[in-house]
Amino acid sequence: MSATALHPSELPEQPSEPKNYLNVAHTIKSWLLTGDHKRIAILYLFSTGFFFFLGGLAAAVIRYELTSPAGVVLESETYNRVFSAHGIIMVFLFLVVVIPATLGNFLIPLMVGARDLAFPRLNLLSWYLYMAGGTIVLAGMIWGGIDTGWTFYTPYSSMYSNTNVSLVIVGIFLGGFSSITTGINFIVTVHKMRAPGMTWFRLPLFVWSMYATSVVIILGTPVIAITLLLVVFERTFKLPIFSPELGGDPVLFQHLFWFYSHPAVYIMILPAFGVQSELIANFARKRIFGYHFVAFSSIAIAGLGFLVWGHHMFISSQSMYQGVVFSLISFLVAVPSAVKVFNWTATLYKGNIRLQSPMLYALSFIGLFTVGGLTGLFLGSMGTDVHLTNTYFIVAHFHYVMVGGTVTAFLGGLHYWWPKMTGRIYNDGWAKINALIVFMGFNLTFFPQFIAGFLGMPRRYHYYYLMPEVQAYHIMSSAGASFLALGLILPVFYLGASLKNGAKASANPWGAHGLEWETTSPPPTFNFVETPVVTDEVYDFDPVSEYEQERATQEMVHPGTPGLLTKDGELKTGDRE
Amino acid sequence: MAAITHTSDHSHDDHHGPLHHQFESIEQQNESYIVGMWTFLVTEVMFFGALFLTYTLYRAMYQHDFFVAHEHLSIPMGAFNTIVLLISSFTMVLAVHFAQLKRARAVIANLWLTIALAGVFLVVKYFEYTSKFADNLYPGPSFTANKAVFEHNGHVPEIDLNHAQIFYGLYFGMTGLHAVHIIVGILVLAALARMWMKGNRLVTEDFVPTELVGLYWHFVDLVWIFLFPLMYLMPKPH
Amino acid sequence: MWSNFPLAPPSASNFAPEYDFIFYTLLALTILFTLIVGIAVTVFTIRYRRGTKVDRSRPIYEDLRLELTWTIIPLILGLIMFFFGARLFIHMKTPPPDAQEIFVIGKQWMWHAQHANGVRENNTLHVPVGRPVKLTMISQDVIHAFYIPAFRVQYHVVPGRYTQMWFTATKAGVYHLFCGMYCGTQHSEMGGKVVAMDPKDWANWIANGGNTVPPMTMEQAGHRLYNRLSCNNCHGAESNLRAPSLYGIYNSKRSFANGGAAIADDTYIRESILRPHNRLTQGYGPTMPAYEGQLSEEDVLNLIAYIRNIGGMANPATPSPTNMQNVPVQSARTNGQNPLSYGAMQFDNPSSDPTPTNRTTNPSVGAIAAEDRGDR
Amino acid sequence: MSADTQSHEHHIVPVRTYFATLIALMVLMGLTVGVYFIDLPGLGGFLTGTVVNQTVALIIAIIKALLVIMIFMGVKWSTPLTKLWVAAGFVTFSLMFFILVDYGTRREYEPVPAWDKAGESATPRGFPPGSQSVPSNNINLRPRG
Repeated sequence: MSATALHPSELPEQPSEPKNYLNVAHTIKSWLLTGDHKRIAILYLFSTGFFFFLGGLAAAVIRYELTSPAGVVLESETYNRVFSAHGIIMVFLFLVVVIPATLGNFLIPLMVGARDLAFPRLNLLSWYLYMAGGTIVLAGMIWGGIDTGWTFYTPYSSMYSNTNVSLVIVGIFLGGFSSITTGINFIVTVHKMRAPGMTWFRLPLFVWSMYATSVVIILGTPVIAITLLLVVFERTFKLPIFSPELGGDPVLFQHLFWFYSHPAVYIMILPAFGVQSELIANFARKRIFGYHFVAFSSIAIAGLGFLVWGHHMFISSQSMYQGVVFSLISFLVAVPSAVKVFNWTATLYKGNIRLQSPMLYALSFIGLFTVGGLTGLFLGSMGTDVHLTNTYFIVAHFHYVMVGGTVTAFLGGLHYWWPKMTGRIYNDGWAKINALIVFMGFNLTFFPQFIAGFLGMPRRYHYYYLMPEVQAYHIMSSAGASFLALGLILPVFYLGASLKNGAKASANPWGAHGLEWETTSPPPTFNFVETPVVTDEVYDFDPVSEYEQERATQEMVHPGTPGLLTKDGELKTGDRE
Repeated sequence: MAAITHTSDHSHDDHHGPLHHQFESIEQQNESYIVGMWTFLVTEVMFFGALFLTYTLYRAMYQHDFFVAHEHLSIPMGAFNTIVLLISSFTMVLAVHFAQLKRARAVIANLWLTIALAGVFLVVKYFEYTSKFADNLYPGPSFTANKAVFEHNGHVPEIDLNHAQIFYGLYFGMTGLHAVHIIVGILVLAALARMWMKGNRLVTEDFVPTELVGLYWHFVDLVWIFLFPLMYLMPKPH
Repeated sequence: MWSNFPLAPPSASNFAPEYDFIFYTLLALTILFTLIVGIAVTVFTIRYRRGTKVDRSRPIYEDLRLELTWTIIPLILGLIMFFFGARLFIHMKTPPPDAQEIFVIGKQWMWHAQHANGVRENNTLHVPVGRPVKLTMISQDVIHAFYIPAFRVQYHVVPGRYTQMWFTATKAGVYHLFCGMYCGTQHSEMGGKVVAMDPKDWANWIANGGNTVPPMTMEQAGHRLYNRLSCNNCHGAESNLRAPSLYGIYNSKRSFANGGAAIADDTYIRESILRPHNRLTQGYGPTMPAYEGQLSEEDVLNLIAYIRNIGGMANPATPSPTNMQNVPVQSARTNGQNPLSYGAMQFDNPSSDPTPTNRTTNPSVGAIAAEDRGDR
Repeated sequence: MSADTQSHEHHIVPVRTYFATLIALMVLMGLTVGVYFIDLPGLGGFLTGTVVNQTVALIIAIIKALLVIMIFMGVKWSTPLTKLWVAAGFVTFSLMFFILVDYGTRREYEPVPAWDKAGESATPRGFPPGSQSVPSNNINLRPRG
């Protein structure tokens, strides 16, 4: 049980529950027609959770199928549909959406001190677009299926696949507009809705990273939308844009696709960086080290991210000269990510670290993202990429970044803001065990894939009887996947249980810093009773005096223990900057 | 620091007043709308951008075929449409101008003028499209069967019909997408004009909603400014 | 048990040493940085966890020198690695002018290679050791990728445009060949092996039209198949209880168990191989297995060519004529055991039979299933 | 109020300015059409007459676009933020044209000259045995002719 849960509320218990965004109305209509960013975030939480479950189901089937070199239950046609479903659902309906739409939607107005996002109805429209898109994608997968993988490479997707590519693409197209509307909303909110005193450099880093994400979303998403639409045209009207038989160029598709999809990688990971910065600062009880560097590295990543798409195409027959340029810029874009990792690590130094469950997720994020990011260098270096691309190495790499990064950060963020979102405290013991399960299960699942990839096991292979020597790694991976699945299902139960049995959360159960903790848990419909005025700096913690206070409390309980002494033997407080 | 207190006394579903509950002041709201509109237009730039890029690439690859194919387009019609759109932009900007001066009748007149010009544009486009469809110049299996339509000054030029098909695919794709934007614009303009005629406070009290529609309309004009020379006025390869 | 956990692919081309050098350098850097971060995180977390009595005074919040250090050091290391990686890649993209050229066609779902003198092979590639080989590749349908892990080379095979790649094999052996780019239903079966041969063997091989010995006549091929399928176990020189002798059967009159009779022409022999129970020879039971679906038409033609002359062979009783002795019996196809194993795979003598095997509906481990879908 | 709000006093532009802009746009459009009917001379190298012609037409289009953006859309009198967004949009738009560098710098192994249909002509059978080179490309940014 966490220490904070021991003193559940700083405020005296209200005789009747105050009005908050959850209990203000209970009808289904009040949810489906809401303009409240917090309710929309909850709607998104359920819908992305649903799609994550479906994508995870597909992953389970894949892992089961790969335990034997010659497959277990599926035919190749089905297997290809399953892995495509996994990729498409996870990328377009989960990873791109999850943190911006749930945590971002919920927190950005709270963090900048606004009553709502700038355009609440647009926000609701975005959820409906997402649901419509998701439904169409699922419909396409049920009627006809799709077997192109999430990359839709032409001419396979445009001329050869006999599956229902067009319908799925229409769904993704709608989902893209959902992202765009969310992005516009965030940008305007961050620019124009900040509370008095909330300067740019008092913004929490989560807001910075969401801003960078939104910029990438609005600049990148239209390109993929129109590109996929061209694929549909090619399928429907045989318009030869990408098919070489009639003069088109299949590599053009890859250029346009990765022009969006590489920045999309940053759409997936930048929000995770934001969550991570919040968790590290608030649980180390210390201002994030190099706040400005971390903030600007988000912007740098967003900008440079548009210049490296060609590193997905080193061996695709693009010009070698262009490849060299892309490789160089790829190494440059690695630096801001490294800066972030070092800054998080340095933040821990001389902190007053509370090892509660969100912090465990944050710490495992650092480890997993470091591995994921560094293995990216193998793929950004042109020579080594030749052998590793299209193999399980790349699968392991992006799962380390996407699952080890984004999903871990999402789980950490969900645990951290859960009391704010629901007003309830969950069982921290279970959550800590779960963080451990996720970390172990994840590594067991994906680390063996690095080795399988280096051995030359190509990705998207249903049968691998041509190289049975990698079977041991596949079996390890499948075993790890079952652990990981457990770690992803458990939170549903203990978080769900907290809704019924959990202690009521105070406004600031973690003792954290930030505007979202200044209002009640859960917040009222318009977030703040009065528009807050920001007068202090961001992450304004003082680990020394905090330690001192805790020490004093302890001394009252256990008198006689020595007080706070520094190395020099003197007492130092408030000694910062 | 003096706290600017603002008790949230707006009722939740009060969408009729000009100021929405999430904003502090009408200035903040207006600025938000304008930033939002520009952000949306940036999205639109990238949306058309991918098509312009595709066009540029194939144009560079198949210069000759594109040139021959483009000769089948009618320059007078394209030029006329350009003039129509430029004038509609002018009437739109006048509408915004009079909205700033709160001269409702002038605003309404200019909005309807803009709609009428957009209608003229679409009618001309309709005739252009039907003539191309009559010649089977839409992408599809029937396209490559009719080399004769490219007859020019009495002889059929040498042309790779597959490449001409790419040209017409892009022509219909880009002008079609543009026409969709025109149609959406007409609907928005009509709604705006109606609100002005009814004296809806949402638009009459402040010119910003009119300006937002204006920004959108100018963007549509902007796309056509590039489409016209690229599609209709291709220089002869020499 | 550690043989079940191989850690690195074999290194068998001129690129492999340089590649491995860069790879392991990057690996060392990865481990180094992971350790730095990991140890720092662990130490700080333990040391500064809540309630420990340590010096927390003078915390630092910004330090430009520190920030620049960990910006510039990774940047420099990155640029060095970029240089080596780009140099290797450019090397891989610049074939030497004297390279032996081989054409490769990818199609759903097989590789087709054609050597300069017209020798063709499917899902295999024979290359000489120690001599640069340049592959000029094109796809007939979708994008594929020609991937040889042991050589550390891979390149997309694109429709409508030639791509090229080159390498020099440095070690004789049999290595994996894969399609790296997802290309449709049987993507995972679009692979085979690369055989790196001693240059002399290779010259021999290519001169003999893709065989280690001069090519066989149809009759010889049929004889080999006859032995391999163990037809001679029953159909011997003399008719026996199990089966009639096939010696001199061609064009003879046969009477059947169901009362009919016919001349044993090509059609009848074909039917008797594929569906033997249709017209059983009088006096024999339905013991022979049906070969329908097991043999290609070419196999059947070869068998017929052999059976036509089966009486006239020099030594019919011992069906192992001298000119066949150094032809190793290719058994991979019939018993389902593929000799491919990890790394040092045993040298697999190429089959004289250029036709790929038929894909069985449920491929078992080791059965190379490839299908010529030329009718696409 | 947001922290970086600048007072957004809207400049009321006289109709005169708008009308002058319209006239300028019309003149420029006439100029574009006029240039179309003149074959401008080449400047040597890859700057053939075609490229010059097209460049002139595009420059005119860009001037027209700037007029619309600056005056009709009022960017000239708007906040720095709006200006930044306009710039960002067009910068990213031009980034995308970096794709063309690929096609401009590919020199070898370009589309097979006889490629018509997937199938027969895709096989390199048409090449003389042992041929070491493949006819070079005709896809690049150099205009034909």
